[in-house]
Formats: sequence, structure tokens, C-alpha cells
Amino acid sequence: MNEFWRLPENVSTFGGPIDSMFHLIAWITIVVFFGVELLLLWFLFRYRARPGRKATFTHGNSRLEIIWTAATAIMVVYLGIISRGLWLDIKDPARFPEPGLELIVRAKQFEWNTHYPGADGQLGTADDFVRRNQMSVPVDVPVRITLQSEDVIHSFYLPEFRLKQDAVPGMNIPAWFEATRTGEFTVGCAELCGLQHYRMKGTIRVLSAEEFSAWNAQQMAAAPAPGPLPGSASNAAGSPVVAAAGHAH
Amino acid sequence: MESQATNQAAGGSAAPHKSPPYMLIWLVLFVLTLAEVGVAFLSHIPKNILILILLALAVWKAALVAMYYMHLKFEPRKLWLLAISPLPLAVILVVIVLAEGW
Amino acid sequence: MSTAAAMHEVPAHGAHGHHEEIPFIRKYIFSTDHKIIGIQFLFMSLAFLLLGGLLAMAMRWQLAWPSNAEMPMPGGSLLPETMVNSGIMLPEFYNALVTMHGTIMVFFAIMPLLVGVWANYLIPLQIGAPDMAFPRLNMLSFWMAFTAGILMLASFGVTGGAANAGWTGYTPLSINDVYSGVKTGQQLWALSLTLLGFSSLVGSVNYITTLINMRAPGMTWFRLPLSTWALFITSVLILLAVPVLAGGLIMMFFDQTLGTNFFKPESGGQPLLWQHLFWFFGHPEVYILILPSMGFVSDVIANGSRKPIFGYYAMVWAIIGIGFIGWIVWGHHMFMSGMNPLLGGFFMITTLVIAVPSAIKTFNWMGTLWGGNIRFHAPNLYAISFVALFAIGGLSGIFLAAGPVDIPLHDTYFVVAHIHYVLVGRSLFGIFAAITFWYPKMFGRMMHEGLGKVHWLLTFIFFNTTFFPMHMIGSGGMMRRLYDPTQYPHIAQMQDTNVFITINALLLFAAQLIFAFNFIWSLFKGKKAGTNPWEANSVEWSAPSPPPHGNWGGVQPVVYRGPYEYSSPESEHDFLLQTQPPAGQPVPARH
Amino acid sequence: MERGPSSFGVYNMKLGMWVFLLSEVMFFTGLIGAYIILRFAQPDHFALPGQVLNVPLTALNTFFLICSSVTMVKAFAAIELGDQKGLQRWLLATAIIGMIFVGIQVVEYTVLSHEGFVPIADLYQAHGRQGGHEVLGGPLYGATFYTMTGFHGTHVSIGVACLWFTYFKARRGGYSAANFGGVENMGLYWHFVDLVWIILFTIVYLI
Repeated sequence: MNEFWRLPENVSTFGGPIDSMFHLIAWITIVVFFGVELLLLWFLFRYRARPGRKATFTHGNSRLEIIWTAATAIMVVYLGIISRGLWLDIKDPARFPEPGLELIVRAKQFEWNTHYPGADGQLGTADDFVRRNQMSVPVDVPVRITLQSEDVIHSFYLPEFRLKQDAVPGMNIPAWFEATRTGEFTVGCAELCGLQHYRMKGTIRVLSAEEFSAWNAQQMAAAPAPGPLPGSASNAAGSPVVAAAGHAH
Repeated sequence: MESQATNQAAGGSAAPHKSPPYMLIWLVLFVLTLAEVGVAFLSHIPKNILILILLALAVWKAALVAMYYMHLKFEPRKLWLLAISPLPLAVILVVIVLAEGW
Repeated sequence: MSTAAAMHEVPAHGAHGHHEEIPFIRKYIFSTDHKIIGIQFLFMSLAFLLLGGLLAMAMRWQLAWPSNAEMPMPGGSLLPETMVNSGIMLPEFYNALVTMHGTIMVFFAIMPLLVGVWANYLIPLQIGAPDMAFPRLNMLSFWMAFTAGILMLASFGVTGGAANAGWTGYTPLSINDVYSGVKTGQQLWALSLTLLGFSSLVGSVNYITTLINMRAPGMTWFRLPLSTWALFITSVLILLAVPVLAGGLIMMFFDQTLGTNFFKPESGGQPLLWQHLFWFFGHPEVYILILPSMGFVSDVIANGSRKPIFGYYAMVWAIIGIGFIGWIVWGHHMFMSGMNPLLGGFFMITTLVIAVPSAIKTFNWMGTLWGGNIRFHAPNLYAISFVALFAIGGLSGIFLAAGPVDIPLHDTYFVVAHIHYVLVGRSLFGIFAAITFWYPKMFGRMMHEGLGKVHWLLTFIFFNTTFFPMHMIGSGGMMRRLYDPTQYPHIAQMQDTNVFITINALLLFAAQLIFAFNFIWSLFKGKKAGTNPWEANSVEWSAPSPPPHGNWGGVQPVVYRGPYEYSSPESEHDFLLQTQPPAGQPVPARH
Repeated sequence: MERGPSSFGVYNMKLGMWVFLLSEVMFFTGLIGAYIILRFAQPDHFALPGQVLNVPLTALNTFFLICSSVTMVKAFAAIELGDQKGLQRWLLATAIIGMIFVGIQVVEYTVLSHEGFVPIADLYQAHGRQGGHEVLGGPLYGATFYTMTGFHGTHVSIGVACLWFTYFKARRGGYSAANFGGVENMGLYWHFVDLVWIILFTIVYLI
């Protein structure tokens, strides 16, 4: 099934339940689909027009109506209830796991800037450091992200993590994930955000705990110059639209 | 439009109505407006209750205009239902968007 | 609504005057006749459909061979260098194509094809009325839509090009040219849609009034054909949804031109407010775009199967149910927007519930085919494919309605596949069914049956080969509105699928030329049609083809039964016109 | 009589007017809804009632609009009885009061914009009626205020133009006790505009 749907590899903790639910719905719909289409084809063959025949004169059958209404209703309400539960587990901040790392991802045309807390472990202080279009996170640790945007709406999309969340200017939107294996994966933008929307991509590296602390220490040492504090940057100024007009071939 | 109203058309409801008390309604509207301004600026009612009172007064006035001046009170029931049909949608729009947590 | 088959005086203005010569301009250009206005809408929206298709072809070319000098865009040299430079499309033009393809198809092709054309043409004919309640408002409605279309087209020519913030016009990209690079184009977009909204609104007032007040004697609510029922609910949705969009568009226009800040976050505005206003309109809009097709297909399938529609009342209540549940599901377009997740849970359940009336309709169409005597004429082929494709479009909707599964699928090609199964597989197939079915009534000639079948077959095949693979590249993680998908490694490995889709899309487009040829050729050379070529039941088939001004030559039709009495034992034929008096009852005197 | 055989009990034009008013309800719902939402989202952008806006003047204007409603309905009552003189007199009164309403609104806008209360975000600097140095509220206040009251004012102005049309038609004897559809529909529109103002006055000026 993964081959057929071409789902990317899953590397996050909640990706598994999402994929199982995807497959559950896929199987339900495939069964319904073939049921309906085969029945349709059979009706078309069986009841094709033949001379001298008259169609059955009936206006319907209330019992049948009730049966198929109830059957559909039960199925969708069941799907609704299970999907609501999983949805809240992923998206409701009240149910987020205790984070091992908190980051701010601040989007602008056309880059993803990840703010790390720096030495004091506090975001929004002078020793924060910023990585442009590159994120590094530890494996097996819940990472909590606050999404912000400086200009227009972007959508933070990690295909392998089954994570997508819009970044809206003027809002702080929480999201989280927990990686299950190390490696390098894609960060993309899923909301049309301007001319270079198609190039607004980055990479996310999942490191082992030791690698991550080494990397973190190195970054803190290498980048003493503080990046602009989130929320302090002016919005309208310095947008790269003019520069963006000359695109790469 | 060449459309014309006949007496029959205007009085789709059962009996032709007496002229409603237009001037009395006007007086009530006037008094309610005074009351609104008075309550809003001269009283010391807590803000939340004040808002409810003001909204209630506004809805009362609007209902009077619709019922008497727009004759909904004297129209067929079907027209009355038609007229209030968008109100649930108005409530849905505002309530759900507010429930967003703003 | 108890209207017995009592005799009624004919309204005076239908009784005379339709043989006098009306000057050409008043008859065909500034006409107040609902049939001519319907035909005007038909020509206008078919032209826009062709244009929207061309825009899509240009997009598909870029997606298959992104910025590839080996594969220069055909016809690209005809376009100015600000759009296509030496055979390579610029990203600003690609974004404009994305936006204008969506806008033109939704607002200027499908919506007028469904409502502008058929509400105008069919409602008076199916309810037995001589014309609309307000013929002059009707004319106004068409000319406003026409002006809106011109404004939208004009935006291609202004500095900066056409709008490029997507057909949903998400703020602040759409209100700030610093971000999008387009100023005048976005303003024209907002203005044109406001004007079009006003046009649809005037139209709906007219349709609703006509339907409520002008039905023929005996035409009770539950004797209306399902087309008319669907058009009625659609008009109600337009009437109540479009003003909200208009309000939003006006605020957007003020933000763009005056410097207000409704949606500008830097001075306190709320970008999500636009999304709420847009989708509060936008989701009913989805049903505006599908309900009429459901109606046409019901009429055509009952006719093709020579059987009463299965579960007429269930069908009517399903239309009404879809119309009303449709108001409380708009949040599913905003699952990823940062909306309160608890609210997301609510919208998830309402969205899934809307599958119930849709399923009722599918099963009832199947029930109609069961036990029928099915004729495979071109309209019925389109209608049956509609039912087949309805299943796919509905089932893929379940993936998107379930919030957790929507997380990876939102804003990917899975959504693109879904909406095209809905808008092409359903709406457009319904439109093809309707055009071929009512063409003889409109123009007095049949469309060519053989060409119709060829067009149906090719469209059905290439439609599926174009859009079905989009589901997979969507679940594979390809985002929408990407100028160059090969930029991402996980998408680049699916590039052969993108090439496959493009080739099939080109073939799909080419197949539509058959329809265009058939449409024009049949206008002049088609077989002459009689009054009732499909042996159908509803009232319009008792009027001459094409019907004269006033529709029945001054005679008021009287209705005696429902519209689906096919193969009734009451009649020796397998059809029974609604206007046919019951056996033993004298035929009413005709004036 | 423009009414089909299976009718609703209401003639076409009146039914059409009601249906049109339903869409007007949704239009103003969009505007008022946006105002409520923005106000909850950004309470700092909105000043206390009476600080910036001139409530006594607007209360007077509200009174005028209510008066114009009663004159309008009197005109309708007159023609129902075939009283041509009464119809003309009351229509004239309604049109004039309507113009006074628009006039007062123009004065209000002029004064407010001189006090720095404007819809344009970059120029907003409302110092209020007392004229202090502090800027009261924020740009969303100006934007929503002018949009809502402006669209209402546009509706009133269109209504006034229609009232003059109706008045001159009445002078030519265009209506009678058997034919008063034009007056009735004029009234429906006018009362609806009044009704919207009642809501706007409370929500925008008093709360």
C-alpha cells in the first residue's frame, strides 16, 4: 500500500497512527469504491435497453433509504470520533508532551529561520542563535516549535514527519514532533507565499543526543552575534520581492 | 415593473388589518433610544450586563420596526419564516469565529 | 400549496406579441427573454471554460518540463517577455496562471455554466412560467457578469500582471504588493469578483422569486423536477453566501487602495479573518458548484433508465440537507491555519456528516438504474459517469475530512485531485449531460450523437488518467502551486508521473475540441429536434423547440403529476408528460 | 397583478424585495461580524464609548431616521386609502429627513477626520473630543467605523434617490389605492435601512 500511495518514510512518533488511519480510510474507501462501481457496471449490463421491455415502475423503498442512511452515518461518525481523538493528540497544545527542546521557527519570504535558545536555555534572550534553512534536532526527544511569520502566511511542512502547520503573521502557533530516527529530511513550504514559494525549502537534521549537544555547543561558541529577536523585526521593510524577480534557471 | 399591488395581494393574510398604531410605535422607539443613551452613559451597571441590556434594547427596537413598519406581523406566516431565515447563519458565523479563541 | 388542477386565466403579457418583430439588439443582445439570457451565459462561460483550460495547459507544461530550454512552451513566443522569456515561463506568470485558472474556472466558467445558464433557461420552463419574475433585472445580471469577466481579463494586461495570490486570495499576500509584486492586478481581482457577486445576487433574487411565485397551476413543490429543486437551493446558498464574500472583498479592496488595516497584521489586522469570511462563503460555494449538476444528472438518469427517480423525497431532502450542513463545515479548509484545534474537531465531525446526504444521493441514482431499461444516449453516458466519478470525489473527501490524515495531505496534489474530481468529474460531466440533453430545446436541433459518444469516451479516459495519479503524488508529498517541483528531492523522483499527467491533460484538452466542434456544427447542421426528442416528462418538453417568447405561445400549462412518471402503467408509452391530463379528464380549453 | 398561479400570497415585486433584503442582512452580518471579531482580537484598538465619537449628535441623527420611518409608513397608510395628497406630503417629508440624516453624517465625518479619526492606518491619530495628546484606540477602530457607517450611509443615499423618484411619480399620480406596490417596496427598503442603523448605533456608538 505504501508503494501505491507513495507515502514518504515516516520518522515521527505520531506519524505511525496517522499512517494507520490513512490506511484504514484507504481500505474502507477501496471496498466501497469497488462495491459501488461493480454494482453500477452490473446494473448497466443487466438493465440495458431491450425492445419490448418496460422498466420497473417504482418510486423507491423507504426501508432501503433508512438502511443506507444509517449505515453511512454510523461509518462516518465512527471515523469522526477516532479522527477527532488523534487530531487533538497532535494539535491541541494542552496535550503536547513535555518538550525536551523548544524552538521558534520564524518564516519569511523565502526562508525558514530557526531560533535556538542558546546557553541560558531561554528563547527570546540575547544569546539565542539562528540557523537559516537548516534545523538540527535530537532524536527521541519531543521538540516544541512556535511558528511565526514576518510577512505572509507560510506553511511549515515536514513530509517525513507527517507535520504541517501554517505560520501566520501576528500569531504564535505551537506545534510539536518527536523524531524516531536520525537522518536528514526536507522542510518545505505548503502555502503559496510569493514568487519563490517553490524554493522556500530547508533541511532538518535529526542527530543522536550526543551529536546534538556537540553541535549545540559548537553553534553557541561560533555565533555570539545575536540574531534579531522574534517580534522585534519590522514587517514591511526589506522584503526580497525585487530581488526575487530574477529567478534561477 | 408593471407590477401592481391589489388589495388582495397586500392582504394575503386572512383579514384586512386596521391601520397599526404607527405613531405609538414611533413614541416607543423614541423612548427606547433615550433609554439606550441614558443606560450607556449615566448608569453604573457592570460592563457585561450593560452590553446585554443595550443589545436587548436594540433587538427590541429592530423587532418593532420589522413587525409594524415592515408589516411582518400582518404578513403570511411563510413570509415571516423567510424573513428570519438568515439569522441563524448570522449567529453561526459570529459565534464560531469568536469561539476560535479571539 | 394545494393547487388543484383549477383553470387559471393566462397572464396577459404572454398572450400576444411574440410574433411581432423585435429588433436584433433587443432580441439577442439586450434581451429580457430568459432563454436568450441563458444562451448568452452559455456562450460566455464556454469561452471562459476554454480559456481556463488553456491556462491549465500552460501550467501543466511548466510542471512536466520545468524551465526546460529543450521543451519551450508552445506558443510562448506569442506572449510578452514579462510572462514567458525565450520559451521559459517566469514564476510570476506561473503564479498568475495558478490564480487565474482557479478564479476563471470557479467564478466565470463552472458557476455561470451551472447557475447563469440553467437557472435562467430551465426554471421558467420547468415550472411552466412565461418568463422570470424580473426580466430586466435578469438582463442586468448578465451584463454585470460580462463586465466582471472583462475586468478579470483586463488584469492580464496591467503593469505587474494578473493577480497571483491564489484563487483564495489569502491575505496579506493579496493585499500588499511588496510581498506579491502585483498591485493593480489584485485590485482588479477584488473589484471583478465583487461585481460578479452582485450579478449572481441579482440573479438569485430573480430565481427564488420566480420559483416561489410563478409556478404553473398544479406545480406543487414536490412535483418540481430535481434540477429545479437543486437550482432553488443553490440560489438560496448564493443569496446568503455571496454578500459575506462581497463584504470581505470590499474590506480587501480598502486594504489595497485606501490603506485600511482589516487584514494587515503589522497594524493589528487579522489575516485569519479573511480566511473565515472567504470560506464561510467558499464552502457553500462548493455546493453551489455541485448541487445543480446533481439535479441535472437525476433528471437525465431517470430519463435514460425510463424509470421514476428512486426515492424522490429522499433526494429532495438530501439536497436541502447538503445545502444547510454546508454552512457549518467551512473550517475544514482551515485545519492547518492555526485555528483553535477544538474547533477543528467540531468541523471534522460536521464535514464527515455531510457524506451522509451525498451517499443517499449515490445510492438513489443506483436505485434508479436498477430495474430500468437503460438507453445509452450521450447525455445518459455523461450522467452515468458522473455517478461513477461522484464516488471517487466523495471518497477522497473522507481522507481530507479526517483531520489527522489531512495533516500530510493538506495543500498537496491530493487536494488538487479531489477538487478536480469534484469540479470536473462531477460538475463538468453534469454540465455536459445538461448541454447535450437540453440542446435540442435550446436550439431546435440535436447534437451529433456519434461525436458526443466519442467525446464522452475520450473525456472519461483522459480525465481519469490526468487526475487520478495526482492523488498519489499528493500523498507522496507534492505541494500545490509549485513553479518547479523538481526543486524538492522527494518530488523530483516522481517527475515521470508529472510528465504522464501533463501528456494526458493535453489529450483531455484536445478531446474538448470535439465537443466544441460538435456544439457549433450542430447549431447549423444538427438533426431537427421535435418537441420532445428524449421522450421526457417535465413541463419544458411540452413547449416547442425552441420555445417562442412567452414559452407556450400564450397557453398556460397545467400540471397533473410529478416529473418522473416513466413507464407508468397509466400510459401505454414509457413516459407521461406532467401536463398530460389524467385519462378521463377533459383536456382544458386552450386560448 | 404580477403573481403566478401557485403563489406565496405576496406579489412578485414585494417577494423579490424581501429576498433581496435577506442578502442585505448577510452583507451587514459580514461587516458587523468582522467588527465584533476584530474588536475581540484587538480590544486596545477601540476607545470607550463617547471618547472619540460624538454620541449626542448621532443620537439626534438616530431620532431623525426613526422619524423618517414613521413618515414613510404614513405615506404608505395614506395611499392604501387612496389619499394622494397625504402620500405626496409624507413622501416629501421622508426624503427631506433622509437628506438631513446624510447631511449630519457628512458633518460628523468631517469633524471626526479633523480630530485625526480616519480609516487609514498610517494617518490614524484620534485624540478624541476632549483633544488630549494621547492617541485613543487604534487604526482598526477607524477602519471598521467608516466601513460600517459608510455602507449604511450609502444605503441611505440610494434610498433618498429612490424616494425622490417615488415622490415625483406620486406627483404624476403614479400610485393609487389599487396600485401601491412601488410605495410599499420603497418603505420596506427604507425601514430595513432604519433597522440596520438601530443595530449599528448600539454596537458602534454605545458599546
